[in-house]
Amino acid sequence: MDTINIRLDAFEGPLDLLYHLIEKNEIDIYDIPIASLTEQYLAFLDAAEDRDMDGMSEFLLMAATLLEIKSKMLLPAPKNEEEEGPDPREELVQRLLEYKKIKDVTDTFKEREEEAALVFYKEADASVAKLKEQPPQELEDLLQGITMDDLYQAFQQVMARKETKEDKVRSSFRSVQKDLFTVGEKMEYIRDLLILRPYGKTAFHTIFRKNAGKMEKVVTFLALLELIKQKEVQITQERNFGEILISKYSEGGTE
Amino acid sequence: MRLSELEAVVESLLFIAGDAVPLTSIAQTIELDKATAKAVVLALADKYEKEKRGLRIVEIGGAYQMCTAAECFEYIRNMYKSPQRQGLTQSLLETLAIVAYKQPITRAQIEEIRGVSSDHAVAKLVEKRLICEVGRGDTPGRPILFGTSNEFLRYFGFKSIGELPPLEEEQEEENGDELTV
Amino acid sequence: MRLSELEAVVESLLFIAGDAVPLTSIAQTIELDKATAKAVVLALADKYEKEKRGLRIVEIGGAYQMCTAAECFEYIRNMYKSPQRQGLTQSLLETLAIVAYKQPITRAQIEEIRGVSSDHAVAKLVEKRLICEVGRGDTPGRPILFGTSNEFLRYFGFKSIGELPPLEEEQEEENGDELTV
Repeated sequence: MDTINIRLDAFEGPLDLLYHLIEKNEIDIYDIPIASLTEQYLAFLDAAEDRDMDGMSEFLLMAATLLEIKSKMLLPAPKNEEEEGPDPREELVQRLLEYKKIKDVTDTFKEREEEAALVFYKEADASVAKLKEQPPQELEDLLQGITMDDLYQAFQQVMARKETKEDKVRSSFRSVQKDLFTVGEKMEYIRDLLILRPYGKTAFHTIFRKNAGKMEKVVTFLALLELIKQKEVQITQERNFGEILISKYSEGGTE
Repeated sequence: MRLSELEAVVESLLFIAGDAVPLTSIAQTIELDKATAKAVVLALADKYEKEKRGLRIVEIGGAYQMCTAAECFEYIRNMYKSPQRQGLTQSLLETLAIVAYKQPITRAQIEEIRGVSSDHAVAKLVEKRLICEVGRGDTPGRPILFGTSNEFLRYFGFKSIGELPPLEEEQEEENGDELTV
Repeated sequence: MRLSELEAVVESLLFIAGDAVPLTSIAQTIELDKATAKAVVLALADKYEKEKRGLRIVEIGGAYQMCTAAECFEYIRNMYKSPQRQGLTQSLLETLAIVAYKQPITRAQIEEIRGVSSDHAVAKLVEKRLICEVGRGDTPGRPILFGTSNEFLRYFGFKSIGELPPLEEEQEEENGDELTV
């Protein structure tokens, strides 16, 4: 028997080893010659040199199982042939088949693994993390251009409602026409834009949203002026009528 | 390799880099001279612009970087910004108005005027430091009295609370629904 | 927006994300229903393939991610001199396959099928984030149940668990009354 030069750790476990023996000897898995298989299995264990007890125990457990099956097979067959008891090999065969199915499919996994390794995925852009950072909401954003007069109107309305016991739901509040865009909000928009643009530079026209109305454009422009005033951004123009670039302010970066 | 294949390779290189890639690296990788490599990069960049794609290639100091098109910025921002920045809700505005005009005032009194529970609104306004605790009432349980904060004054630009617009007691209340600005 | 504009937006979103983007996020961002959003993503993915571009879009468990085309592999590797990815060992592959087909599954059940202790393999796969805890069993001791992750799908290029290759002889064995499942 040429099992001697095969090391035990070449196998994933006793099932793997058994399966190897079955394949090698071209055994019909549904009719295993248990005596000879057990013999081969034990011979293999004997020959295996690398007996570290940890890994061995599972192989020894299987040896015991095989011997048990073998002894059951030796018992005299029941008198009535038709009432044949379960084949003592049945459970082992099922386990081997189950194991084979898994072992077979690992080849496909291996192929797919190699194929999928040909593809590269990019790390998330650093700007994404920055965008996700949510600065604390500033008071200005919260109040969004609400004036003292709005507050006054709100108060009047509440009091009126209280007196007339008006249904709260029906007295929908319409007095404050909310400004959809605030300078503060637009400043943040521009800051975010600079985060996203490579080298933190962006062309002037990009700060305006595509479908921005006149009011929004004005507010956006005011926000840009405010950022310039606060020395957060600076603008550059390389030549007359050239593109105006907006970038983060840097000391002595430009005129 | 044909031009389209070269473009594909350059595209993948710029994509995976996530940063600017020097022209020399590109040229080396596709085993061509720098001038040809540059032509490939520019052809790809040109295609992006012409086809109005979501990506662009920009050059900075002899290196090339793939980035998103400026037209898409708004959507990218929408995806990553949680839409929590809303203005003052009506309930906050009402509560703030009541505190401003009736201060010092307890939570129970606010609720009585509004006719609805105002715990949340009060807590939110305190959190935003627009109103604050200004003392304790004399009634049983010594309830907290709320008033507007200095923050509030600063925002609305009043020197002191005395400068709030006066309440006109004789307000026609019949058409209370039409108090539009 | 026209389809080409939507495609551009999706392209920029997938580019910037650097991770699989759930279809729901895409749909929300471009303000369209999921079916339409999916059609846009697939149209873009299709375009990449047809035009033999350097990029691809892959589906990973209901999410989409941009990656490089396999044809460009050698060039990228040359540029980054990245070492060949170490494949999984046979014991990891076996354990992973068992989890993939039998999930949710406990460590004990894995060991029963493999016939060997699998502590190490399970720990290693969890560390590689290829499998993860998906719940607890009802049996005494409430053992951890393992399942495969999205990283597993990406690692093998499966769109979803439904794409796993069928186990052989599955039909054939229906006569065997009970398989150890």
